[in-house]
Amino acid sequence: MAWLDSHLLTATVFLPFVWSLAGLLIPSGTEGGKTSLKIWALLGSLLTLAISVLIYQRYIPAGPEFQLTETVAWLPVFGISYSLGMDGLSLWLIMLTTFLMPIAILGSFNAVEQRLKEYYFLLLSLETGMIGAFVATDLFLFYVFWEAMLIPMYFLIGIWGGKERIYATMKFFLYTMVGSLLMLVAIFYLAYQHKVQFGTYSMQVLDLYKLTLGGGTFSSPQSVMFLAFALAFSIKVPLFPLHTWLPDAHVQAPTAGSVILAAILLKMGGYGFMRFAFPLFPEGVAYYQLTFMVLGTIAIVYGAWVAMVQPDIKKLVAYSSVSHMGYVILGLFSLNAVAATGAYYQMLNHGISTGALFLLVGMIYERRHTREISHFGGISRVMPLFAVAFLIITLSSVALPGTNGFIGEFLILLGSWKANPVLTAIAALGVIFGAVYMLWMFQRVMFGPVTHKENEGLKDLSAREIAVLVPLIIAVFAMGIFPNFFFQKLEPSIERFLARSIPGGAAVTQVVDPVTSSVQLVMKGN
Amino acid sequence: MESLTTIRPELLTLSSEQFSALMPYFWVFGATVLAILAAVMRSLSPKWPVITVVLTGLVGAIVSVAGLLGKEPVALFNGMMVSDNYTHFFSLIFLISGVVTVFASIRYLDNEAMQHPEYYLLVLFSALGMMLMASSLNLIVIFIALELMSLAVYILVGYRRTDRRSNEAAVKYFVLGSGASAVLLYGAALLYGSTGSIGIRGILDFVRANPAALSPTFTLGAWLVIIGFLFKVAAVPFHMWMPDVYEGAPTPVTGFMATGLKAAAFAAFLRVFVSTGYGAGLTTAIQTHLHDILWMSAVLTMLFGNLVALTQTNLKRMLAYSSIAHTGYLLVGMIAGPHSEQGYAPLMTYLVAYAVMNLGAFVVLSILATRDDGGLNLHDFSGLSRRHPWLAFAMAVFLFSLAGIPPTAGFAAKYILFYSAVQANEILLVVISVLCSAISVYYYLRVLVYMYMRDPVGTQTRSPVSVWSAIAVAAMVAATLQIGVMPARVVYAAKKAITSI
Amino acid sequence: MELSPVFFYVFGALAIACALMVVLAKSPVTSAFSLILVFFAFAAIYAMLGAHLIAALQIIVYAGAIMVLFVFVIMLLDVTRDTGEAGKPHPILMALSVLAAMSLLAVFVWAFKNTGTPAILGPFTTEAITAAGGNTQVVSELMFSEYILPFELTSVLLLGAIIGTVAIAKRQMSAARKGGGK
Amino acid sequence: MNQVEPWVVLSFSSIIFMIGFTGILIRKNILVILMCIELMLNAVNLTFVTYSTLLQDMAGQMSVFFIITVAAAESAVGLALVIAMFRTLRSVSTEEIQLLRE
Amino acid sequence: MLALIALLPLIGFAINGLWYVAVQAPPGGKKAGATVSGVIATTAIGGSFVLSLLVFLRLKGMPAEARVIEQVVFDWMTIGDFNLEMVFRADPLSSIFTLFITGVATLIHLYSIGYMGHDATPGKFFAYLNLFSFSMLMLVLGGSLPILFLGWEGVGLCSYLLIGYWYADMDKASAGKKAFIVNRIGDFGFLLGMFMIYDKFGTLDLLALRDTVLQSSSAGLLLAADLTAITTICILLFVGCMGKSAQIPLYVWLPDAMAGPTPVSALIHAATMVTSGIYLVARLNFMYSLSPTALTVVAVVGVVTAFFAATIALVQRDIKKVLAYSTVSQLGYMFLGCGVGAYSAGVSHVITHAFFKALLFLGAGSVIHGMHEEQDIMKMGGLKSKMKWTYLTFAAGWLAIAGIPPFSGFFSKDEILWRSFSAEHGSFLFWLLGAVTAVMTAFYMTRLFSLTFLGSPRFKEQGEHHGHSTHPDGHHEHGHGGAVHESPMTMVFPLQVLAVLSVIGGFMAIPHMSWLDHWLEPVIPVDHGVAAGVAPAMEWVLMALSVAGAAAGIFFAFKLYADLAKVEKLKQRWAGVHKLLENKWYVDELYEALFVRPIYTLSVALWKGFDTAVIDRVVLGFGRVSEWSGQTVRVVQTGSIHLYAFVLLIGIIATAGYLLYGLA
Repeated sequence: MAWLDSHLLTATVFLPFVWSLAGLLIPSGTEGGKTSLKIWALLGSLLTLAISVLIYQRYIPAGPEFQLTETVAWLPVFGISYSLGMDGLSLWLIMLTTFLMPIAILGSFNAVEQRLKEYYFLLLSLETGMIGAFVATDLFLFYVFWEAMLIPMYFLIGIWGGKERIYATMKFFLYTMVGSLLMLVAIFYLAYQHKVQFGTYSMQVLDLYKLTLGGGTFSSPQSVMFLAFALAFSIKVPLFPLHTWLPDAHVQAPTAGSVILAAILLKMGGYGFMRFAFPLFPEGVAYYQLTFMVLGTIAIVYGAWVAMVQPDIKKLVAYSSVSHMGYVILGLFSLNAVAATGAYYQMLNHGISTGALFLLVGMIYERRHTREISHFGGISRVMPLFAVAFLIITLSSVALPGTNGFIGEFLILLGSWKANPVLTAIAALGVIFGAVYMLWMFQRVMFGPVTHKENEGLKDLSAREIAVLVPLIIAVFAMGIFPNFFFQKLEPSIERFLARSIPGGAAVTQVVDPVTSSVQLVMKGN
Repeated sequence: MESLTTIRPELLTLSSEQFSALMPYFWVFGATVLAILAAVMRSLSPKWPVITVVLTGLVGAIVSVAGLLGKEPVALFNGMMVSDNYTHFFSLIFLISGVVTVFASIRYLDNEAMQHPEYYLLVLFSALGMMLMASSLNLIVIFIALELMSLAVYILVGYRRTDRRSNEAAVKYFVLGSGASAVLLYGAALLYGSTGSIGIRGILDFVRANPAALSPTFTLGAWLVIIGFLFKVAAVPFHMWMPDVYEGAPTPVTGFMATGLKAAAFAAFLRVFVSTGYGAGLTTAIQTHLHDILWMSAVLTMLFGNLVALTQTNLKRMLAYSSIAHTGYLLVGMIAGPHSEQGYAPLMTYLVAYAVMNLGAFVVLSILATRDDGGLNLHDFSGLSRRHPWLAFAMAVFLFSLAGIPPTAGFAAKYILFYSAVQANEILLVVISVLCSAISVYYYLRVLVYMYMRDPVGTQTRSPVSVWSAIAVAAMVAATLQIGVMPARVVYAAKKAITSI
Repeated sequence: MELSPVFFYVFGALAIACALMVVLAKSPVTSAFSLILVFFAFAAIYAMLGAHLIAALQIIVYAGAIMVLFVFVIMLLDVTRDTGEAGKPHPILMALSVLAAMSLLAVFVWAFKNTGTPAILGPFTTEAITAAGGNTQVVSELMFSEYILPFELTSVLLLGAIIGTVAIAKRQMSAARKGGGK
Repeated sequence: MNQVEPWVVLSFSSIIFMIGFTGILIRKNILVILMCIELMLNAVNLTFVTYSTLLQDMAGQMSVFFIITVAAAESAVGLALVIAMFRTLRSVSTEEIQLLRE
Repeated sequence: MLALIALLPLIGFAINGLWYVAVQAPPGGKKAGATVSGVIATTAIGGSFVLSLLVFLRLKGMPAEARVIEQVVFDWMTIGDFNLEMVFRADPLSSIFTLFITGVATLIHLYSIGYMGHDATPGKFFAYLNLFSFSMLMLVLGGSLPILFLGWEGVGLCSYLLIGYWYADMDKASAGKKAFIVNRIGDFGFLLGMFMIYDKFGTLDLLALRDTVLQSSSAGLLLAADLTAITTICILLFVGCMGKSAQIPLYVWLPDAMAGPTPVSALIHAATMVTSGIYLVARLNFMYSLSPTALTVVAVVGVVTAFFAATIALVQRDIKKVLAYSTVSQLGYMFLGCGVGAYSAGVSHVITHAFFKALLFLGAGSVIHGMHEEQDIMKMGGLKSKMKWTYLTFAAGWLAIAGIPPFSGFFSKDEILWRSFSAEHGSFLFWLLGAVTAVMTAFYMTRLFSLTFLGSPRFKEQGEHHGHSTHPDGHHEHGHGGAVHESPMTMVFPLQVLAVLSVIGGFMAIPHMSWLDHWLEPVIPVDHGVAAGVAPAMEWVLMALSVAGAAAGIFFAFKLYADLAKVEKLKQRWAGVHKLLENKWYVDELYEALFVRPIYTLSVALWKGFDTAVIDRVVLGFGRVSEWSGQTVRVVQTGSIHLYAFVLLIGIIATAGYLLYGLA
């Protein structure tokens, strides 16, 4: 068991890749070959899911910070090592990845008919990259996974994408790449600082947490490096005004690509903030707190507004991602437990809901080969089951209480109010506009008479599609009703995150202003 | 007055260590001689015997170099030459790139109807020249070795004799290269004049002994020598010849130049650089100024190479500009070397990675080149992944590596290089470098776009892939990935090599 | 330096004048002959500097072999009358070139002027050389002992150059060889 | 003063060197350019010899010996290339070799 | 048990929903089963009613001060100090709400069995109804604000779904969306209020909050800043109420909401959901009472809404629209009551209003059903004879809303009017506006009643009764089909029950001996304080005045609408005013112009003008600048060997010069 524990993460990370390598051997010429290729890929992702459940089970929140660790020297002279480990922050994102992967694969059974072998190979390699990034505790290793992830995505969009796929995929790749390069420089600088301060090079995140770096001014190391990290992560999130790659990438990507992109790749940004940018540069965070909160708020409202007027469903969902991820930023920069938990939860929610939305859009795209909202109307009558599923996911997206979306947004706003009521009030406008664009889109697609003849004969969901959607719908409600199930394994990690991210460290408990403290004293006296 | 002892018979004998240290050179030169014999024997059809001999020579040299690895340095010929790990490290690069070039050339020459034994001989000559450049400790020997290498390469560049572009490239290269050699030589003369020694060790001793006595001529001489090397590696502003020459040369030769020649120039450059005491005894003013110059040159090189590569549509020319850009990265390593913990090891690692990926890319280009080096425009690559899935995959690996994206050699090496530059506190330079390499991503990926994301244009036939090329490509892919995943061994080897100077 | 100023300046002036002729002459043949004169002038200066063997080699190799080759090629290609010279470069370009060369020259001259005579002197004084059998003897002895490596390398280089020259300048590859060794 | 100062000799050789370099810049006939390269090498040789005498050291002269040989080989190769070029282009002008650009 | 009250409808929802999804929705699925669905749903909510009754009785059996039953189902969210339990709590206020909600809802479910008998997807309809009941019960039983909010949004959702139930009609779908969005605007305020409460008081649990506020206020710990905060909180929460309870300026969705099936209008948009705003204010009375400003805001908004909506109701022709505006108006009353501190008066009006308004709506539904989807009262008339039960029960509702003693409406409305005048925060203006509204109420209800049931028929009856189409869209398509007929028993029975309740409901809150006040006392402190200078006798005077006003309104309406030609003439004379009222003061158009259009335009501008034109251009600009510089620089590579050598020379000069400069 001990052996298993110390290699569990490696196994999870590389299983999909190795599995997909083996899949390359399957002859894909015939129909039967194609089918077996699909099944093979699905099995691989399911197996990974199974292993990740083991991770869930092994992780003890009360235990040490990183668990299931594994460290192998990689480039010792530079302090670079292959070291994996996971905590609560990693756990749920890993689970999200492994949970969504089979769904994405199953969802693309009909969508992709060309170059199947490459397709599933890339999808599964992508999974390796993503899980790897979530469990890397060495900054360099993290960066390796972070960048390596781009390759499969680049091809997925570029080969199986829509008309403008090349523009989109180049934009996606370059945006992300450019953003992350400066982070790499900062990583190097950190390792160098570790040498200066402790005598050895190290890229271990736990070692780097211990660095003391100057902060507080624009040009102080913390501020500068925080900005370098934040640039990389903000692009990935994506934070206004660095979001313009997202609509293009989303619209052009094949369904599974959009799902993974929205559901997991964007989370890399948030995860990066939580794991690296914040704890490493608390004073940088403090210095830029307001800036980023403002940007997050703008993203919320801006994303919602722009989403509202999109003629293309996928683009609308893409902009809604901007809006939703704006909440994450707002929550993280509020620097308190409630908001941070909410932000993390919002990432999971967004993964589920937006992933599901893209799947749904993909399903209708397969039938109609269009995503223009104006080409639909009255679909609800033709495809009632589809309508039900779409409705549930829409509601999750507008954060209706009882669904997962609510928990995230509620906690974020509740927490951010403490940090900045004015911005919170503006951000809460997103609650209104979120409903506006989602429901308006829903109405135009689903309601009214069937205005296009082509839509008359659309088939309702098939059994496979139902199988794709049901887990997501269950997740929507499960997460909305039993968030504590998730919080339990998350709490210590969030606390540690905050303890490191607030300058001065210990001030994790909420700051209470003097006026209300007396009131609260009375309350506690009861 | 003491009498002069000019006759020293002991210099003409070789100890067994010295002999075995010279084995690689014997292998190569022996192969040359044998190949000449094989070529002139009319009864033999010249292709395979010559190739066999040439490959045997190269492989034999590789084997004997491998046998020498890790041994104590052996001084040869009155200290004019040394066989140390540094030599071996670079020899391996040259020899492997020689082998790969030969592999890539076989089918290529058939295609171009110029399957002559001379071609392989010239490859051997230039490989020999490269090896000597890395091992010599005397400026004159370096010069001769440089000329040996260059003369062979001049001919190789112009080898497609009936092709205008090839001719043009050869003449350009010759004129400018000779001019640069003259400059280098002038520098050697000045160094000699100001230190009284033409040997690198002698110069170093002089610098160490009289740090204050460094004269303008010394500085000027050292710099002119360095310019000679900067010309060969094509650092801005000494780069002008490179794109034209790369484009005009036969594709395998371009690959050979981009890797072997560049590595050789860096090998000698580094030796002289270290020897003339950058960081070892020059006055601070000179050091600062030298640093500034290299810094500017590195920045300009990266910018120029990458920006112009952006606008290229011919792959060969694009890779030429990208080669300039890579020189820029290497110069970053040059600048960082004296001040970072790993010294020049990252630079050498990068050279290895660069050699591997670039060779691979050029082998692929050699395979795809149609007659007269046509068919290397971007649109010729449309839909390559349909015609040649494996070739396209290999090319993708090389391009990702050139762009510095994990998990490839280019990534590992490039960022180790930048890492050490950060250690040397060259933050601004590193920032510029990474931004430049971001630019480079665009044009590398554009090739991928054509290969994978566009449909084939017109009727393009599958180019036949020879077994040899296939082996070469596969080996380079494997090496690219291997170094990308496990760079440590190369770094250690480089470290060992550089410390043996 | 035991260099007689008068001779030096005479030969120096001759060399410079002829060098300018090389560059400025309209006909390549004129250039070639001017170059030969430069070589002779150099040979004289070498001799005055005590490098007798070099002086001899200068005449034999340069003036004798290399220049003959040049003239031969000029004749072979029949470019005696300005065939390739399709016009002078733009005057401004020329001026710029000259200016650049002059500036670099200035840098050099500045460097030479500001460098003192080296403190370390070798053992090869004129007297020692004479004692050891003269310049030629010393050079030869050194050539085959201390400088055996460059010497041998030069031979390799020459071999390479021969092969290369043959490869590139052969009029036609024989048709029989075209197919290589199938 | 019946001796020439070393710097004068050195400057003299660098004048020749610069003349050679200028030749490369302004002459369009490649044969002449090759001659200019020879000029430059000669200038270097003179520098070597001058230093050799100055330093009372033979290394300079030895170098010149090798340089002369290399220069010969170089000229041979250069001329061969010019011949090859002339065969395809029927010209030895540098204006004809601007096909490869940008 | 508490949880079960809410859960029963949820179970009903699950069963019906699954049935819909599994059986009715799939292509070629069965399109029937209204009765089965209806019975399941009705049983579920009926069960809730019984349970509510039990809870009520149990509470009654407890000592007044201890009347709280609490049930923690599970921990909802726990993050450090922040702990939110899924807690249900029944106290007198919520139990009374639970009781009337489940009661009325049961009746309406029952009614729907008949009303929706021919619907294509009854499973869906009843699932929604049950889901609504569940949410509503969550709202009133929730022990903390977020749970209340869960119900709050849940009812909004169901309202959205049910208004847009006939989604094939785009207008109806739009109406649903409008309802949801306007409600969201309110929820925005609610959310902010909640955040502020948590920030100030560190808890969101209603009981803990009440204790904290009351104790700190009695201990004098609340400073001026805290009071300001409380005012802000109250106003923010009231924004939520404006949305949910359709007060100015967020009332606009309610009239449109009449697009939904009539039982829905009765249940959601009259009896229950729209009163949740009053519930919230009453629930948080301890906070509102601390803030006179907030109370004034509530009262002013309430009374203005009451008046304003009544003016619109005067001229509407759609039977449901009239009732809708009347609902808005009555809700205004309730807020007026709350706003002057008479929370229990507000609550009592909530209950009586639930009875009579549900009755009126169901009656209207019955009329519509009988008239085959005709909703224009100008095309009705003389239904008295054709629909006897509907007529009789409707009359009871009419009198109740008009405030004729001893019908239920009289007591609750009169109490509000009196308190609006006499209470500490009251004023004469409040009373005056309220009284005028009462007169108008009497007038337009009489108009409605008269035009619908009295006089002679203004419609053509055609031949035989046509069957309802089973086409899903068909519900409104078949127009005036067969003969006008009385509704089936399942529909009439609820009418009868509600009619009885409308008649006698008021007795639970007779002024000065109100059972309700007493019952609510643990939650809402009884305050019969009369402002200085108000004579107790005024109560009688004012009561008489308002009754007289109502009677006058009724009389005048009867008189006027006996002769429609006269009405026409009147319309001509007051054309401008009429048009203004008929178009609802152009408020929708105003909002469109003020908010919808500008935001839409702005969004398009941001998208095209900023996203694409600025950000993308900057981003692509980097690429373009690179490309451009590449193109510019590459020109250097002219291919001229001379230039190349020249650059080499320049390079040497520059570098060597700089290097030697270091020596000089």
